[in-house]
Amino acid sequence: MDVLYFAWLRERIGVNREKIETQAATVADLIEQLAAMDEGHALAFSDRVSLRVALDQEMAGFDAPLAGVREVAFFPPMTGG
Amino acid sequence: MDVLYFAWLRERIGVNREKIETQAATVADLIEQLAAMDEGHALAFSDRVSLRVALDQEMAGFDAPLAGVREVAFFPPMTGG
Amino acid sequence: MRLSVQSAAFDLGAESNAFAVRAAGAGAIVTFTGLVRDNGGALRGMEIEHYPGMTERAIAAMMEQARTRFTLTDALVIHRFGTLRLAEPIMMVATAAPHRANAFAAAEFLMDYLKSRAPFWKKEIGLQGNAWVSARDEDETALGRWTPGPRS
Amino acid sequence: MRLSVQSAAFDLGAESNAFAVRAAGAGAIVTFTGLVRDNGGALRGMEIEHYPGMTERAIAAMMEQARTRFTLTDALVIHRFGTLRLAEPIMMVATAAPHRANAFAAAEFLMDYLKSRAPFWKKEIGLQGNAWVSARDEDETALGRWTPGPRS
Repeated sequence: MDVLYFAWLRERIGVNREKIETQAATVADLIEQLAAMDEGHALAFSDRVSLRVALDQEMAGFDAPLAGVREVAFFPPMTGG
Repeated sequence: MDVLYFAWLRERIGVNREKIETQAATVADLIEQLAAMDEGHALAFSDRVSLRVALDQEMAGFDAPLAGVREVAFFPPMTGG
Repeated sequence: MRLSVQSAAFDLGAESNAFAVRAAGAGAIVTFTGLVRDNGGALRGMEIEHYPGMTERAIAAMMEQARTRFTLTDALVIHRFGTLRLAEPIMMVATAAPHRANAFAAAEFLMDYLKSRAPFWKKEIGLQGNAWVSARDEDETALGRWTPGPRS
Repeated sequence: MRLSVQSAAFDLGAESNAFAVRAAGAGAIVTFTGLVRDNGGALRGMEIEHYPGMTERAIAAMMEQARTRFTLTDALVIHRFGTLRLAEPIMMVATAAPHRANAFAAAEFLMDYLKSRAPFWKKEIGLQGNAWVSARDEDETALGRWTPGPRS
Protein backbone atom coordinates (compact mmCIF):
# COMPACT_ATOMS: atom_id res chain seq x y z
CA MET A 1 0.00 0.00 0.00
CA ASP A 2 1.28 3.50 -0.88
CA VAL A 3 1.31 5.84 2.10
CA LEU A 4 1.78 9.57 1.43
CA TYR A 5 2.67 12.34 3.87
CA PHE A 6 2.26 16.09 3.48
CA ALA A 7 3.37 19.26 5.30
CA TRP A 8 4.71 18.69 8.81
CA LEU A 9 3.88 15.00 8.74
CA ARG A 10 6.20 14.68 5.75
CA GLU A 11 8.90 16.69 7.51
CA ARG A 12 8.73 14.64 10.72
CA ILE A 13 8.78 11.31 8.88
CA GLY A 14 11.45 12.42 6.42
CA VAL A 15 9.87 11.01 3.25
CA ASN A 16 6.83 12.03 1.25
CA ARG A 17 5.83 8.50 0.30
CA GLU A 18 6.56 4.91 1.34
CA LYS A 19 5.36 1.37 0.54
CA ILE A 20 3.86 -0.26 3.63
CA GLU A 21 3.00 -3.95 4.09
CA THR A 22 -0.01 -4.07 6.34
CA GLN A 23 -2.86 -6.23 7.61
CA ALA A 24 -4.56 -3.18 9.15
CA ALA A 25 -8.35 -3.35 8.74
CA THR A 26 -9.01 0.35 9.33
CA VAL A 27 -7.23 3.69 9.16
CA ALA A 28 -6.94 3.68 12.95
CA ASP A 29 -5.16 0.29 12.84
CA LEU A 30 -2.76 1.60 10.19
CA ILE A 31 -1.98 4.68 12.30
CA GLU A 32 -1.06 2.40 15.23
CA GLN A 33 1.26 0.36 13.01
CA LEU A 34 2.94 3.46 11.48
CA ALA A 35 3.33 5.28 14.82
CA ALA A 36 5.23 2.25 16.18
CA MET A 37 7.79 2.25 13.33
CA ASP A 38 10.30 4.79 14.66
CA GLU A 39 10.68 8.13 16.43
CA GLY A 40 9.86 10.21 13.34
CA HIS A 41 6.65 8.31 12.70
CA ALA A 42 5.74 8.44 16.39
CA LEU A 43 6.19 12.21 16.41
CA ALA A 44 4.24 12.67 13.15
CA PHE A 45 1.27 10.73 14.53
CA SER A 46 1.39 12.16 18.07
CA ASP A 47 -1.19 14.89 17.35
CA ARG A 48 -4.27 13.01 16.17
CA VAL A 49 -6.56 16.03 16.56
CA SER A 50 -4.67 17.71 13.72
CA LEU A 51 -4.48 14.55 11.63
CA ARG A 52 -6.50 14.13 8.44
CA VAL A 53 -6.60 11.16 6.07
CA ALA A 54 -7.55 10.57 2.45
CA LEU A 55 -8.14 7.11 0.93
CA ASP A 56 -7.52 7.01 -2.81
CA GLN A 57 -7.75 10.82 -2.80
CA GLU A 58 -11.07 11.05 -0.97
CA MET A 59 -11.34 12.30 2.62
CA ALA A 60 -12.14 9.56 5.15
CA GLY A 61 -12.56 8.98 8.88
CA PHE A 62 -10.22 6.96 11.11
CA ASP A 63 -12.77 4.16 11.25
CA ALA A 64 -12.83 3.76 7.46
CA PRO A 65 -11.93 0.24 6.22
CA LEU A 66 -8.78 -0.17 4.11
CA ALA A 67 -10.02 -3.08 1.98
CA GLY A 68 -9.31 -2.34 -1.69
CA VAL A 69 -7.53 0.94 -0.95
CA ARG A 70 -4.30 1.54 -2.90
CA GLU A 71 -3.23 5.01 -1.69
CA VAL A 72 -3.48 6.41 1.85
CA ALA A 73 -2.46 10.02 2.55
CA PHE A 74 -1.91 11.64 5.94
CA PHE A 75 -1.75 15.40 6.42
CA PRO A 76 -2.69 18.27 8.75
CA PRO A 77 -5.83 20.40 8.17
CA MET A 78 -5.69 22.07 4.76
CA THR A 79 -4.75 25.71 4.41
CA GLY A 80 -5.56 26.59 0.82
CA GLY A 81 -7.05 29.74 -0.65
CA MET B 1 -34.52 78.05 -7.91
CA ASP B 2 -32.99 75.47 -10.28
CA VAL B 3 -35.21 72.43 -10.73
CA LEU B 4 -33.69 69.37 -12.40
CA TYR B 5 -35.43 66.32 -13.85
CA PHE B 6 -34.01 62.90 -14.65
CA ALA B 7 -35.10 59.76 -16.49
CA TRP B 8 -38.82 59.52 -17.25
CA LEU B 9 -39.58 62.73 -15.32
CA ARG B 10 -37.26 64.54 -17.72
CA GLU B 11 -38.89 62.88 -20.72
CA ARG B 12 -42.44 63.72 -19.60
CA ILE B 13 -41.58 67.35 -18.83
CA GLY B 14 -39.46 67.78 -21.92
CA VAL B 15 -36.53 69.62 -20.31
CA ASN B 16 -33.80 68.49 -17.96
CA ARG B 17 -33.64 71.75 -16.03
CA GLU B 18 -35.71 74.91 -15.49
CA LYS B 19 -35.64 78.05 -13.35
CA ILE B 20 -38.71 78.23 -11.10
CA GLU B 21 -39.92 81.22 -9.09
CA THR B 22 -41.53 79.85 -5.99
CA GLN B 23 -42.77 80.70 -2.51
CA ALA B 24 -43.13 76.99 -1.70
CA ALA B 25 -42.12 76.27 1.89
CA THR B 26 -41.55 72.53 1.43
CA VAL B 27 -40.85 69.98 -1.31
CA ALA B 28 -44.52 68.95 -1.18
CA ASP B 29 -45.61 72.54 -1.83
CA LEU B 30 -43.22 72.78 -4.78
CA ILE B 31 -44.54 69.53 -6.24
CA GLU B 32 -48.10 70.97 -6.15
CA GLN B 33 -46.94 74.12 -7.92
CA LEU B 34 -45.00 72.19 -10.61
CA ALA B 35 -47.74 69.61 -11.19
CA ALA B 36 -50.18 72.48 -11.93
CA MET B 37 -47.96 74.03 -14.65
CA ASP B 38 -49.03 71.95 -17.67
CA GLU B 39 -49.90 68.47 -18.87
CA GLY B 40 -46.29 67.28 -19.05
CA HIS B 41 -45.57 68.35 -15.49
CA ALA B 42 -48.87 66.88 -14.31
CA LEU B 43 -48.00 63.54 -15.89
CA ALA B 44 -44.44 63.60 -14.51
CA PHE B 45 -45.69 64.16 -10.97
CA SER B 46 -48.68 61.81 -11.16
CA ASP B 47 -46.80 58.84 -9.64
CA ARG B 48 -45.62 60.10 -6.26
CA VAL B 49 -44.76 56.62 -4.98
CA SER B 50 -41.98 56.45 -7.57
CA LEU B 51 -40.87 60.04 -6.97
CA ARG B 52 -37.59 60.86 -5.26
CA VAL B 53 -36.11 64.27 -4.49
CA ALA B 54 -32.66 65.68 -3.76
CA LEU B 55 -32.03 69.14 -2.29
CA ASP B 56 -28.64 70.53 -3.22
CA GLN B 57 -27.59 66.98 -4.19
CA GLU B 58 -28.66 65.33 -0.92
CA MET B 59 -31.67 63.01 -0.71
CA ALA B 60 -34.63 64.55 1.15
CA GLY B 61 -38.24 63.82 2.08
CA PHE B 62 -41.32 65.60 0.72
CA ASP B 63 -41.70 67.43 4.04
CA ALA B 64 -38.21 68.96 3.83
CA PRO B 65 -38.13 72.80 3.93
CA LEU B 66 -36.79 74.64 0.87
CA ALA B 67 -35.33 77.62 2.72
CA GLY B 68 -31.78 78.22 1.46
CA VAL B 69 -31.97 75.50 -1.17
CA ARG B 70 -30.58 76.40 -4.60
CA GLU B 71 -31.02 73.16 -6.56
CA VAL B 72 -33.93 70.72 -6.39
CA ALA B 73 -33.84 67.49 -8.40
CA PHE B 74 -36.73 65.11 -9.07
CA PHE B 75 -36.23 61.58 -10.36
CA PRO B 76 -37.50 57.98 -10.10
CA PRO B 77 -35.82 55.39 -7.86
CA MET B 78 -32.19 54.94 -8.85
CA THR B 79 -31.07 51.94 -10.90
CA GLY B 80 -27.28 52.04 -10.77
CA GLY B 81 -24.78 49.25 -10.45
CA MET C 1 -9.24 55.11 -3.18
CA ARG C 2 -10.20 55.85 -6.78
CA LEU C 3 -13.60 56.86 -8.14
CA SER C 4 -14.39 57.48 -11.78
CA VAL C 5 -17.77 58.30 -13.33
CA GLN C 6 -17.12 58.20 -17.05
CA SER C 7 -18.68 57.61 -20.45
CA ALA C 8 -15.62 55.84 -21.85
CA ALA C 9 -15.29 52.08 -21.73
CA PHE C 10 -12.74 50.72 -19.26
CA ASP C 11 -10.45 47.71 -19.26
CA LEU C 12 -11.41 45.34 -16.44
CA GLY C 13 -8.04 43.58 -16.58
CA ALA C 14 -5.92 46.72 -16.58
CA GLU C 15 -7.97 48.21 -13.74
CA SER C 16 -7.71 44.96 -11.73
CA ASN C 17 -3.95 44.81 -12.15
CA ALA C 18 -3.45 48.45 -11.25
CA PHE C 19 -5.64 47.98 -8.18
CA ALA C 20 -3.70 44.87 -7.11
CA VAL C 21 -0.41 46.79 -7.35
CA ARG C 22 -1.76 49.59 -5.15
CA ALA C 23 -3.25 47.04 -2.73
CA ALA C 24 0.06 45.21 -2.33
CA GLY C 25 -0.17 45.19 1.48
CA ALA C 26 -3.58 43.47 1.46
CA GLY C 27 -4.21 39.73 1.47
CA ALA C 28 -7.58 39.75 -0.26
CA ILE C 29 -8.97 41.54 -3.30
CA VAL C 30 -12.57 41.24 -4.48
CA THR C 31 -13.87 42.71 -7.72
CA PHE C 32 -17.38 42.96 -9.05
CA THR C 33 -18.11 43.77 -12.69
CA GLY C 34 -21.55 44.43 -14.10
CA LEU C 35 -22.07 43.77 -17.82
CA VAL C 36 -24.88 44.71 -20.18
CA ARG C 37 -26.76 41.44 -20.21
CA ASP C 38 -28.88 40.30 -23.10
CA ASN C 39 -32.31 39.42 -21.74
CA GLY C 40 -33.10 36.59 -24.12
CA GLY C 41 -32.00 38.31 -27.31
CA ALA C 42 -34.29 41.36 -27.16
CA LEU C 43 -31.68 43.92 -26.09
CA ARG C 44 -29.41 46.04 -28.28
CA GLY C 45 -27.76 48.08 -25.54
CA MET C 46 -28.33 50.47 -22.69
CA GLU C 47 -28.50 54.20 -22.02
CA ILE C 48 -27.39 55.32 -18.58
CA GLU C 49 -28.34 58.75 -17.32
CA HIS C 50 -26.76 60.24 -14.22
CA TYR C 51 -26.79 63.35 -12.06
CA PRO C 52 -23.34 64.93 -12.48
CA GLY C 53 -21.97 66.16 -9.19
CA MET C 54 -24.40 64.30 -6.96
CA THR C 55 -23.26 60.96 -8.41
CA GLU C 56 -19.64 61.56 -7.42
CA ARG C 57 -20.62 62.90 -3.99
CA ALA C 58 -22.90 59.97 -3.24
CA ILE C 59 -20.38 57.34 -4.33
CA ALA C 60 -17.48 59.00 -2.51
CA ALA C 61 -19.56 58.94 0.68
CA MET C 62 -20.38 55.23 0.18
CA MET C 63 -16.71 54.43 -0.38
CA GLU C 64 -15.63 56.27 2.74
CA GLN C 65 -18.30 54.41 4.73
CA ALA C 66 -17.12 51.08 3.31
CA ARG C 67 -13.48 51.90 4.04
CA THR C 68 -14.03 52.57 7.73
CA ARG C 69 -16.71 49.94 8.32
CA PHE C 70 -14.71 47.08 6.74
CA THR C 71 -11.20 48.48 7.42
CA LEU C 72 -10.33 48.36 3.74
CA THR C 73 -6.81 49.15 2.64
CA ASP C 74 -8.17 50.38 -0.72
CA ALA C 75 -11.32 50.61 -2.83
CA LEU C 76 -12.18 51.42 -6.44
CA VAL C 77 -15.45 52.34 -8.14
CA ILE C 78 -15.79 52.93 -11.89
CA HIS C 79 -19.28 53.59 -13.26
CA ARG C 80 -20.12 54.50 -16.82
CA PHE C 81 -22.91 56.63 -18.23
CA GLY C 82 -24.12 57.23 -21.79
CA THR C 83 -24.61 54.60 -24.47
CA LEU C 84 -23.40 51.06 -23.81
CA ARG C 85 -23.50 48.08 -26.13
CA LEU C 86 -24.38 44.51 -25.32
CA ALA C 87 -21.80 42.67 -23.15
CA GLU C 88 -19.87 45.86 -22.38
CA PRO C 89 -18.87 46.45 -18.75
CA ILE C 90 -21.21 48.94 -17.06
CA MET C 91 -19.28 49.35 -13.85
CA MET C 92 -16.80 47.75 -11.52
CA VAL C 93 -16.04 47.77 -7.82
CA ALA C 94 -12.82 46.55 -6.21
CA THR C 95 -12.03 46.19 -2.52
CA ALA C 96 -8.82 45.26 -0.71
CA ALA C 97 -8.59 44.08 2.90
CA PRO C 98 -6.30 41.95 5.05
CA HIS C 99 -8.77 39.02 5.02
CA ARG C 100 -11.41 37.80 2.60
CA ALA C 101 -14.54 38.24 4.74
CA ASN C 102 -14.20 42.03 4.84
CA ALA C 103 -13.22 42.32 1.19
CA PHE C 104 -16.35 40.37 0.17
CA ALA C 105 -18.66 42.22 2.58
CA ALA C 106 -17.39 45.63 1.45
CA ALA C 107 -17.86 44.78 -2.24
CA GLU C 108 -21.43 43.63 -1.59
CA PHE C 109 -22.10 46.71 0.55
CA LEU C 110 -20.89 49.01 -2.23
CA MET C 111 -22.94 47.16 -4.84
CA ASP C 112 -26.11 47.30 -2.74
CA TYR C 113 -25.65 51.05 -2.27
CA LEU C 114 -24.74 51.71 -5.89
CA LYS C 115 -27.88 49.88 -7.05
CA SER C 116 -30.29 52.00 -5.01
CA ARG C 117 -28.47 55.11 -3.77
CA ALA C 118 -26.25 56.31 -6.60
CA PRO C 119 -28.12 58.62 -9.00
CA PHE C 120 -28.02 56.54 -12.18
CA TRP C 121 -31.02 55.57 -14.30
CA LYS C 122 -30.80 52.77 -16.84
CA LYS C 123 -32.81 52.57 -20.02
CA GLU C 124 -32.82 49.39 -22.04
CA ILE C 125 -32.49 49.91 -25.79
CA GLY C 126 -34.44 47.01 -27.27
CA LEU C 127 -35.23 45.71 -30.70
CA GLN C 128 -38.90 46.37 -29.90
CA GLY C 129 -38.34 49.79 -28.31
CA ASN C 130 -36.83 51.34 -25.20
CA ALA C 131 -37.81 51.09 -21.54
CA TRP C 132 -36.58 52.52 -18.28
CA VAL C 133 -35.35 49.80 -15.93
CA SER C 134 -37.54 49.58 -12.82
CA ALA C 135 -35.97 49.56 -9.40
CA ARG C 136 -36.26 46.05 -7.97
CA ASP C 137 -37.80 45.52 -4.55
CA GLU C 138 -35.05 43.06 -3.65
CA ASP C 139 -32.43 45.78 -4.25
CA GLU C 140 -34.13 47.96 -1.67
CA THR C 141 -34.44 44.96 0.65
CA ALA C 142 -30.74 44.14 0.21
CA LEU C 143 -29.85 47.52 1.71
CA GLY C 144 -31.60 46.54 4.93
CA ARG C 145 -28.89 44.10 5.92
CA TRP C 146 -26.35 46.92 6.35
CA THR C 147 -28.40 49.07 8.71
CA PRO C 148 -27.81 48.64 12.43
CA GLY C 149 -30.63 47.24 14.50
CA PRO C 150 -32.40 43.91 14.99
CA ARG C 151 -31.95 41.42 12.14
CA SER C 152 -34.12 38.46 11.33
CA MET D 1 -15.25 26.24 -16.46
CA ARG D 2 -11.48 26.42 -16.14
CA LEU D 3 -9.30 25.01 -13.36
CA SER D 4 -5.55 25.34 -13.14
CA VAL D 5 -3.23 24.17 -10.36
CA GLN D 6 0.14 25.57 -11.32
CA SER D 7 3.48 26.75 -9.98
CA ALA D 8 3.78 29.61 -12.49
CA ALA D 9 2.61 33.10 -11.63
CA PHE D 10 -0.57 34.25 -13.37
CA ASP D 11 -1.77 37.62 -14.62
CA LEU D 12 -4.91 38.66 -12.72
CA GLY D 13 -5.85 41.21 -15.37
CA ALA D 14 -5.40 38.91 -18.34
CA GLU D 15 -7.33 36.13 -16.59
CA SER D 16 -10.13 38.54 -15.63
CA ASN D 17 -10.48 39.81 -19.18
CA ALA D 18 -10.45 36.33 -20.69
CA PHE D 19 -13.08 35.25 -18.17
CA ALA D 20 -15.27 38.28 -18.95
CA VAL D 21 -15.15 37.47 -22.67
CA ARG D 22 -16.22 33.86 -22.04
CA ALA D 23 -18.93 35.06 -19.62
CA ALA D 24 -20.40 37.49 -22.15
CA GLY D 25 -23.98 36.30 -21.52
CA ALA D 26 -23.77 36.96 -17.78
CA GLY D 27 -24.68 40.19 -16.04
CA ALA D 28 -22.41 39.82 -13.01
CA ILE D 29 -18.79 38.75 -12.54
CA VAL D 30 -17.10 38.44 -9.16
CA THR D 31 -13.40 37.74 -8.71
CA PHE D 32 -11.42 36.99 -5.59
CA THR D 33 -7.63 37.17 -5.52
CA GLY D 34 -5.49 36.08 -2.60
CA LEU D 35 -2.05 37.69 -2.25
CA VAL D 36 0.97 36.81 -0.12
CA ARG D 37 0.47 39.32 2.67
CA ASP D 38 3.29 40.69 4.74
CA ASN D 39 2.42 40.14 8.39
CA GLY D 40 4.03 43.27 9.78
CA GLY D 41 7.32 42.99 7.90
CA ALA D 42 8.42 39.56 9.14
CA LEU D 43 7.62 37.58 5.98
CA ARG D 44 9.82 36.92 2.95
CA GLY D 45 7.46 34.65 1.06
CA MET D 46 5.51 31.43 1.13
CA GLU D 47 5.88 27.76 0.21
CA ILE D 48 2.73 25.98 -0.85
CA GLU D 49 2.62 22.20 -0.88
CA HIS D 50 -0.21 20.30 -2.53
CA TYR D 51 -1.42 16.76 -3.24
CA PRO D 52 -1.24 16.39 -7.02
CA GLY D 53 -4.28 14.62 -8.38
CA MET D 54 -6.43 14.98 -5.31
CA THR D 55 -6.17 18.78 -5.50
CA GLU D 56 -7.61 18.90 -9.02
CA ARG D 57 -10.32 16.35 -8.17
CA ALA D 58 -11.39 18.19 -5.03
CA ILE D 59 -11.52 21.60 -6.72
CA ALA D 60 -13.35 20.29 -9.79
CA ALA D 61 -16.00 18.81 -7.48
CA MET D 62 -16.35 22.15 -5.63
CA MET D 63 -16.73 24.02 -8.91
CA GLU D 64 -19.38 21.64 -10.17
CA GLN D 65 -21.25 22.04 -6.88
CA ALA D 66 -21.03 25.84 -7.11
CA ARG D 67 -22.16 25.82 -10.73
CA THR D 68 -25.38 23.93 -10.06
CA ARG D 69 -26.14 25.44 -6.65
CA PHE D 70 -25.76 29.05 -7.83
CA THR D 71 -26.70 28.51 -11.52
CA LEU D 72 -23.40 29.97 -12.67
CA THR D 73 -22.81 30.55 -16.35
CA ASP D 74 -19.06 30.09 -15.77
CA ALA D 75 -16.41 29.69 -13.07
CA LEU D 76 -12.62 29.82 -12.86
CA VAL D 77 -10.16 28.65 -10.21
CA ILE D 78 -6.40 29.16 -10.44
CA HIS D 79 -4.28 28.06 -7.49
CA ARG D 80 -0.51 28.11 -7.30
CA PHE D 81 1.91 25.83 -5.46
CA GLY D 82 5.65 26.08 -4.86
CA THR D 83 7.60 29.17 -3.83
CA LEU D 84 5.81 32.52 -3.82
CA ARG D 85 7.22 35.92 -3.06
CA LEU D 86 5.67 38.73 -1.06
CA ALA D 87 2.67 40.42 -2.71
CA GLU D 88 2.43 37.77 -5.44
CA PRO D 89 -1.04 36.40 -6.21
CA ILE D 90 -1.56 32.97 -4.61
CA MET D 91 -4.85 32.11 -6.26
CA MET D 92 -7.94 33.52 -7.84
CA VAL D 93 -11.57 32.58 -8.22
CA ALA D 94 -14.00 34.05 -10.72
CA THR D 95 -17.75 33.45 -11.01
CA ALA D 96 -20.29 34.60 -13.58
CA ALA D 97 -24.05 34.62 -13.09
CA PRO D 98 -27.09 36.52 -14.39
CA HIS D 99 -27.38 38.53 -11.15
CA ARG D 100 -24.94 39.70 -8.51
CA ALA D 101 -26.26 37.82 -5.46
CA ASN D 102 -25.41 34.42 -6.94
CA ALA D 103 -22.05 35.53 -8.31
CA PHE D 104 -21.04 36.79 -4.86
CA ALA D 105 -22.40 33.76 -3.00
CA ALA D 106 -20.65 31.33 -5.36
CA ALA D 107 -17.29 33.11 -5.01
CA GLU D 108 -17.56 33.00 -1.21
CA PHE D 109 -18.65 29.36 -1.32
CA LEU D 110 -15.64 28.43 -3.47
CA MET D 111 -13.27 30.38 -1.20
CA ASP D 112 -14.63 28.76 1.96
CA TYR D 113 -14.18 25.32 0.41
CA LEU D 114 -10.73 26.06 -1.01
CA LYS D 115 -9.55 27.26 2.41
CA SER D 116 -10.46 24.06 4.24
CA ARG D 117 -11.17 21.31 1.70
CA ALA D 118 -8.56 21.69 -1.05
CA PRO D 119 -5.33 19.81 -0.21
CA PHE D 120 -2.89 22.72 0.00
CA TRP D 121 -0.59 23.48 2.92
CA LYS D 122 1.03 26.87 3.34
CA LYS D 123 4.36 27.49 4.98
CA GLU D 124 5.43 31.03 5.77
CA ILE D 125 9.05 31.80 4.94
CA GLY D 126 10.04 34.37 7.54
CA LEU D 127 13.10 36.42 8.33
CA GLN D 128 13.20 34.56 11.68
CA GLY D 129 12.49 31.12 10.24
CA ASN D 130 9.70 29.15 8.66
CA ALA D 131 6.34 28.00 10.03
CA TRP D 132 3.39 26.01 8.73
CA VAL D 133 0.24 28.11 8.66
CA SER D 134 -2.36 26.77 11.10
CA ALA D 135 -5.91 26.16 9.97
CA ARG D 136 -8.12 28.85 11.47
CA ASP D 137 -11.22 27.87 13.42
CA GLU D 138 -13.22 30.57 11.64
CA ASP D 139 -12.41 28.96 8.28
CA GLU D 140 -13.97 25.72 9.46
CA THR D 141 -16.90 27.68 10.91
CA ALA D 142 -17.38 29.53 7.62
CA LEU D 143 -18.08 26.21 5.88
CA GLY D 144 -21.06 25.66 8.16
CA ARG D 145 -23.14 28.31 6.44
CA TRP D 146 -23.28 26.25 3.23
CA THR D 147 -24.55 23.02 4.75
CA PRO D 148 -28.29 22.43 4.73
CA GLY D 149 -30.11 22.34 8.04
CA PRO D 150 -31.12 24.79 10.77
CA ARG D 151 -29.19 28.06 10.81
CA SER D 152 -28.80 30.47 13.67
